Amino acid sequence: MQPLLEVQQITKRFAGVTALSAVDLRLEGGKVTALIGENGAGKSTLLKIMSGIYTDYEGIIRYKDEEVKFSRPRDAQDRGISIIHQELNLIPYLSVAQNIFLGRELINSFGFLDRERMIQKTKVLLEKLKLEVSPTALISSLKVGQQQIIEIAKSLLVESEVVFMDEPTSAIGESEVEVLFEIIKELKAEGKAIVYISHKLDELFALADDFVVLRDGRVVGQGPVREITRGQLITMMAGREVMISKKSIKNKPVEKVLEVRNMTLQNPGNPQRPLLSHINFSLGKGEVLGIYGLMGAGRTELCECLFGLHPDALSGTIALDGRIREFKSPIQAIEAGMALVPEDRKKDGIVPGMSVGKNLSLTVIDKISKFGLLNDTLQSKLYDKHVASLKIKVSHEDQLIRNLSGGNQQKVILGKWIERKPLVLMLDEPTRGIDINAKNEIYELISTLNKEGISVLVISSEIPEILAISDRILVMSEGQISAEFSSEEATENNIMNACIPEHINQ
Amino acid sequence: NEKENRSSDQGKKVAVIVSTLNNPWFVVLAETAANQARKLGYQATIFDSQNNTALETDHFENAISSGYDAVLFNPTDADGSIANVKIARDASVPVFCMDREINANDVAVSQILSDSYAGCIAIGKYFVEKLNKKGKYVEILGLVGDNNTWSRSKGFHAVVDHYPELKMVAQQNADFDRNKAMEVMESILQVHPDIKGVFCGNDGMAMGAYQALVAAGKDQQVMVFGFDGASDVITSIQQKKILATGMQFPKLIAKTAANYAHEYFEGKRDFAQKVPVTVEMVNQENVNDYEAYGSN
Amino acid sequence: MNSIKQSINIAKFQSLIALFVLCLGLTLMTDNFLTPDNFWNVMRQISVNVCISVGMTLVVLTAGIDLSVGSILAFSGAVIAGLLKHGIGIPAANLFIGFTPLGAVIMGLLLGAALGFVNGFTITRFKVPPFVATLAMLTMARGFTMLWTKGHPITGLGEELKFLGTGWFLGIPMPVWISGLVVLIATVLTGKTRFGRYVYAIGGNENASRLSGIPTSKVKIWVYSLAGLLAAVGGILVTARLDSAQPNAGVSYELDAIAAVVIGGASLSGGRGTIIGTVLGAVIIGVLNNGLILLNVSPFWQQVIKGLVILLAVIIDKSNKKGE
Amino acid sequence: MNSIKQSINIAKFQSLIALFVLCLGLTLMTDNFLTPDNFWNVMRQISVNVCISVGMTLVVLTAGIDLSVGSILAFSGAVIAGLLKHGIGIPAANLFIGFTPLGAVIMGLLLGAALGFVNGFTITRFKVPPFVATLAMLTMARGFTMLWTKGHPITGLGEELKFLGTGWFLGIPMPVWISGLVVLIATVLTGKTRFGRYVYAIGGNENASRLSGIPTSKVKIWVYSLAGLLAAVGGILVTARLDSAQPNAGVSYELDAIAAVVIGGASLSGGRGTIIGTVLGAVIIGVLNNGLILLNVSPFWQQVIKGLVILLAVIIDKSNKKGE
Ligand SMILES: Nc1ncnc2c1ncn2[C@@H]1O[C@H](COP(=O)(O)OP(=O)(O)OP(=O)(O)O)[C@@H](O)[C@H]1O
Ligand SMILES: Nc1ncnc2c1ncn2[C@@H]1O[C@H](COP(=O)(O)OP(=O)(O)OP(=O)(O)O)[C@@H](O)[C@H]1O
Ligand SMILES: [Mg+2]
Ligand SMILES: [Mg+2]
Repeated sequence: MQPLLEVQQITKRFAGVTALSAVDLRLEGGKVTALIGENGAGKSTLLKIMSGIYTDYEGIIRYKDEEVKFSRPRDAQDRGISIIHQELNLIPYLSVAQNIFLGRELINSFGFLDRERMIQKTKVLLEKLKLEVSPTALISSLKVGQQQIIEIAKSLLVESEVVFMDEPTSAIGESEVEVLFEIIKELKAEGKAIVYISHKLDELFALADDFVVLRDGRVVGQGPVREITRGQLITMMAGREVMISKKSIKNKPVEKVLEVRNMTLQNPGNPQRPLLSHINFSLGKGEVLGIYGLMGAGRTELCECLFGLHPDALSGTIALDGRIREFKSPIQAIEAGMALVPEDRKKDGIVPGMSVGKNLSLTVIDKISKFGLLNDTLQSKLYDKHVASLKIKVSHEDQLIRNLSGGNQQKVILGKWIERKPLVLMLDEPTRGIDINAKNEIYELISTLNKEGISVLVISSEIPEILAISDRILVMSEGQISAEFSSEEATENNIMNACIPEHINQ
Repeated sequence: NEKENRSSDQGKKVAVIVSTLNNPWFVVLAETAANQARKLGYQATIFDSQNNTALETDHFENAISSGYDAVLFNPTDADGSIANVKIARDASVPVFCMDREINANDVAVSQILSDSYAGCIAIGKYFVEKLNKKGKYVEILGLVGDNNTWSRSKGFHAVVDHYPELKMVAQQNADFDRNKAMEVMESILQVHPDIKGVFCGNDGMAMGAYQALVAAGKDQQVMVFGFDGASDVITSIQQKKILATGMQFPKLIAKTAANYAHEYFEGKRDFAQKVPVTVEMVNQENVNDYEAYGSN
Repeated sequence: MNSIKQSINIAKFQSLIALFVLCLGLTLMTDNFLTPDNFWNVMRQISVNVCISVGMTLVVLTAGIDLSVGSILAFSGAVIAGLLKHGIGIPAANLFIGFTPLGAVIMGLLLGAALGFVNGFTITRFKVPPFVATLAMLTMARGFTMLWTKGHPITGLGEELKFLGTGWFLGIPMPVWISGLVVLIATVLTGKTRFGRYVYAIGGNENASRLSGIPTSKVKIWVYSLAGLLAAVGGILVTARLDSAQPNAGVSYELDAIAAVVIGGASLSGGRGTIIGTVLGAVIIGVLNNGLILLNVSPFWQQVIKGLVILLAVIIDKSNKKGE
Repeated sequence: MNSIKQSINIAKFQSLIALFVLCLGLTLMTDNFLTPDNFWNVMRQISVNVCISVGMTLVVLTAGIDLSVGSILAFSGAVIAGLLKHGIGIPAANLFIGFTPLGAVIMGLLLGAALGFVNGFTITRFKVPPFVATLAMLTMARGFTMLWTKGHPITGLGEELKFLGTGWFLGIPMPVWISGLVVLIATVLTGKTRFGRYVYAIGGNENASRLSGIPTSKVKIWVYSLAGLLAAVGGILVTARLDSAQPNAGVSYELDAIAAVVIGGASLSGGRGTIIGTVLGAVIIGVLNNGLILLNVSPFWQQVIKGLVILLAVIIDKSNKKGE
């Protein structure tokens, strides 16, 4: 069959790295192609080239039998190539409808914006995506997951023949994922070519027709999905065999490190519906407590409260190591032994313009100081230690962290907390957008920390992940804890059941 | 008319609109005018135009609409300010110009002027005499967009330019600022260590230039001339540091203006269009006859 | 959309309350504040700042800043006056071009837009931060003004031009008509057109805007050109009111304009703010200037009070927005 | 660390080339540029800007800006002069406090730091954008200066203070010692201490910094206080050099300082820049000012040229950084 879009011998270099070398790819109409590979394999780069964002590359792009060279994103869009970016690209102070129609606003006969029609169309789109937000709500008032659905809506607005989806599901819950899959199937039926990037391999098997595996910027394998197994894919991606480690059952801890009683967080915008209400739980020494829930269940707020980020709207008690604590700021929480790896890496995790070495030492400046002055040797030592133990892929200490792939950035963030030896380490979606190899390394790391006696609170939206790493699982729904399971009791089914709000079941 | 009635039964209000308060000379002018008006039994308010003719317009409009009965006015610009005085004239509010002229007749009731141009001619003559008609010299200008800067410069050059052996080796601006004048002078001295005189557009700059000369050990060699009659410079002339300045009499001007306003309220109308207040040159011989900003 | 309207309402609300309190106080404390005369006074006085601030609002909405408006105002005004008075003569070619008032005004507007264009071009093409690019323009345009005028005002520009500054039409002063028209057009432009939407989007997230296919550089160049054009409109008003172009006109006007924008509730980090808010900001500043004089406050205290008011206005605005 | 070194090198490199070209040109075009006398001249003249710019660098590194430095300079200078000359007298209590030069200088420094503290407090506590908070301070501190001096310079401050401005020590002028010391301390502070690291981190990503346990508000308050303190140091130098505190000292010095910071390669969006780069920026500006006077360039053209140089410096800097 004739390919709709074809690239030949694409090579792309960034200062210092070759992100892609001589990549070939053929996309056919009516097929979903899964693009997989480890973090930094070059997946996003490839899509950005095909959609006109990077214009300085070597190689040829052929679209509908015609050689094309896009000079800006708009060119590709106009030709029918749309992309959902890995990062959210929304304007915070514009509304949902304004964002969805951004760059392709509807105009009435006077040349003015046609507000009514845009809102109407937005409503239809949102219904299709089963997202219950008002078209006039500001994007900044939406949660990350909801925003990601808006991104999807944005790309569905235009009639396009090729749709690229760069990890569209990294921030959304299972039910939303199902809606998305329905939509992808529709698009496929309409004869469109779809490229789908995800680190969740299960999704790929459920969805994709073909696969292409990238490793270090090269295509290392491709073919129909039905002819390959999960294990083979993983081996291809990593260049070696990787096993998902299963959580071994261990003894119940006796000592309680963290105890939360009756924690309630008021919603400043809506006092009737608190963001968290009457949260009670405890965390044992050396325990991994998983928290699962649908998007917007309040898991992020829970961590933030424990980290001193909402001191004004919070009630209830937090006892750390047997002492009742009130954290007025992250500093107090950190000094008491808390640590948080935040959900939004780019916004809250890294200082992008700083080197890896400096990012690593940000929480432990005193440890690299001598006589009150920072000491280069100590910092290098710290860097060497973490790069080795966390297997961070980085070329040198002074490399800026923003040039690292997501997984490696995440390891740096982990490293800066591990060095402080916290009592409780909170991980909010620690493996979002991270490849399976790096994921495993992070799982291993969690269990090592565990053995060292650090207690871990981990939020995840992936049930297999929760099952794989947790000793105990809490399920949250609408700001409350709706269930608790030990790792033996927990199954995908009972977890899913617990996280659906009751009034929906009725 | 209505205005007369309203103002006769209560104390009259006098507006003092002054080009800038960023220079002590004008502060003296404004405060003396306001104080004299108060002494005569009127309310007085100072308005600072911040060297901005458009802001001056605002002040005129505000003063008129809030019922001021006379304006003691120190214009920002000889031409630009005409329109502003006309606003007052059209509202039958008398305006008395102080120090600076406006280039229009019969718009202001009277202009009590200190003639910078003539004053600088006098300084120019003295300059020529003291430098013995030859040698290199430097001129330091005030703000280049200010018309006082130019009337002073022109007056000076009207004399000095007739002597071909007097050579102006540098002409730079220092914005009427003492610090800037010092820095400019420091740099000029690098190129022209052999100058014999400096003419500065005001006394603040003269002090700055003098300080640069002291630092370079050239204060004996180079003669400094200023303009204004500010207290620092009068003292410096007494101490034989600075050679001469043009004494304008801000206090005299201000008081005259206030007195005229008083007479106007009393009914007098036949004021002289222009009342020149001579700029007197203060030098080391006659300095003991003067005090800062002239006598009272 | 509603949300934009809402935020307009909130911004309006904020500034309106502040304005109301201010006006009430002044009415009680003085005899002359609430008179038709004084009303038109204030309106006429703010008209220059309104024009400049509207341009500044556009710039600020894109997360930029324009420090050069005061200098552009002066240069445009000087060029209009110069052309009107002296025309352009090229003695070598024995050529002389005279200008009608309309012709001179158009040239001045074009000049303003062109200088703004240079700002926008430097900013987008060479990625120079707006603060720096317009700071350089502030210095350069002032230098050009001095060169053009040789430091002397250009005076006596004829009745036609003067009418624009001092005339009345249907009981409303001309400067108020002009600034009102500017406000009207800008309100429609920002609220009702694609261009306006793009301006907000770029200020909200420039990268995302580019990825959505918005020609960000083009829009920004337009925005700076408009700011330059509006500075030139300010230049016309100032020159026409005085019947004279002053070489040092407009010094530090950029600060008043930024103050108006900020008091009007716009965010200097872009994406948030409205024309109507800015106008209210300018009115507050104007009423304050007027009121301090009516109250006979010493010029030195005036500065202290103005600083405080700017600060308070922004603090109140911030604290009310927290609850959103 | 290395990366700091590297970025110093790059910034240095950039500005050094520019500086070198400038100096070479001036050496060729004038006889007097390359003399020890003129060297100390330039160094002494830039010392005030160096002090202010160092403070500005800290502020800019945190992604802030400080427009109030010129006014703080004037106010501190005036207070030092006033205390020295007149002391504080409270007639009602029949109390009089005299000040030694040291005492007066300390009070001036404290005042500068306190005004800076107010800036920092407004910015962190009320979330007022730095531009607005310091704009308000610019106006207010100028007003206070006028109130304190009543608009008149305070002159004749004695030999001790004068020595700070005009004296020499070991063959180097005192202002150069003082600004050199400021530079040295600031270089160590930014490059070698926890505080400095925090400053860079906050400018690079304030959210991430707070979540890493950095006391962001405290650091920022310190930064603005230091900027105020350094403005007061500038105030001492200006006052001491003139033996007189001028009420209008320091007007628009903030623009020179920002220009130095930006020419020195710092980014106004925070997180990038070095003290040493800023010093080079200040030297470039100083050499340019000096050179234009040595060449007796007309004051009108000087402004145009300065604007162009700022622009070119930043454009070259930008285009070289692209490759990074
Ligand atoms: N702007 C950039 N500058 C320098 N290097 C870059 C840049 N963008 C990407 N890279 C590098 O190019 C390589 C490919 O990155 P890319 O983002 O395409 O990976 P990816 O496969 O999408 O990874 P992930 O799964 O983490 O999204 C990586 O080594 C990355 O560090
Ligand atoms: N600033 C806010 N204003 C109003 N409602 C909010 C705000 N922030 C969060 N919410 C609401 O609070 C609830 C909890 O959100 P939260 O982000 O904690 O969920 P989560 O379980 O962490 O979700 P995710 O898996 O997406 O991280 C949601 O209903 C959300 O819509
Ligand atoms: Mg990617
Ligand atoms: Mg969350």
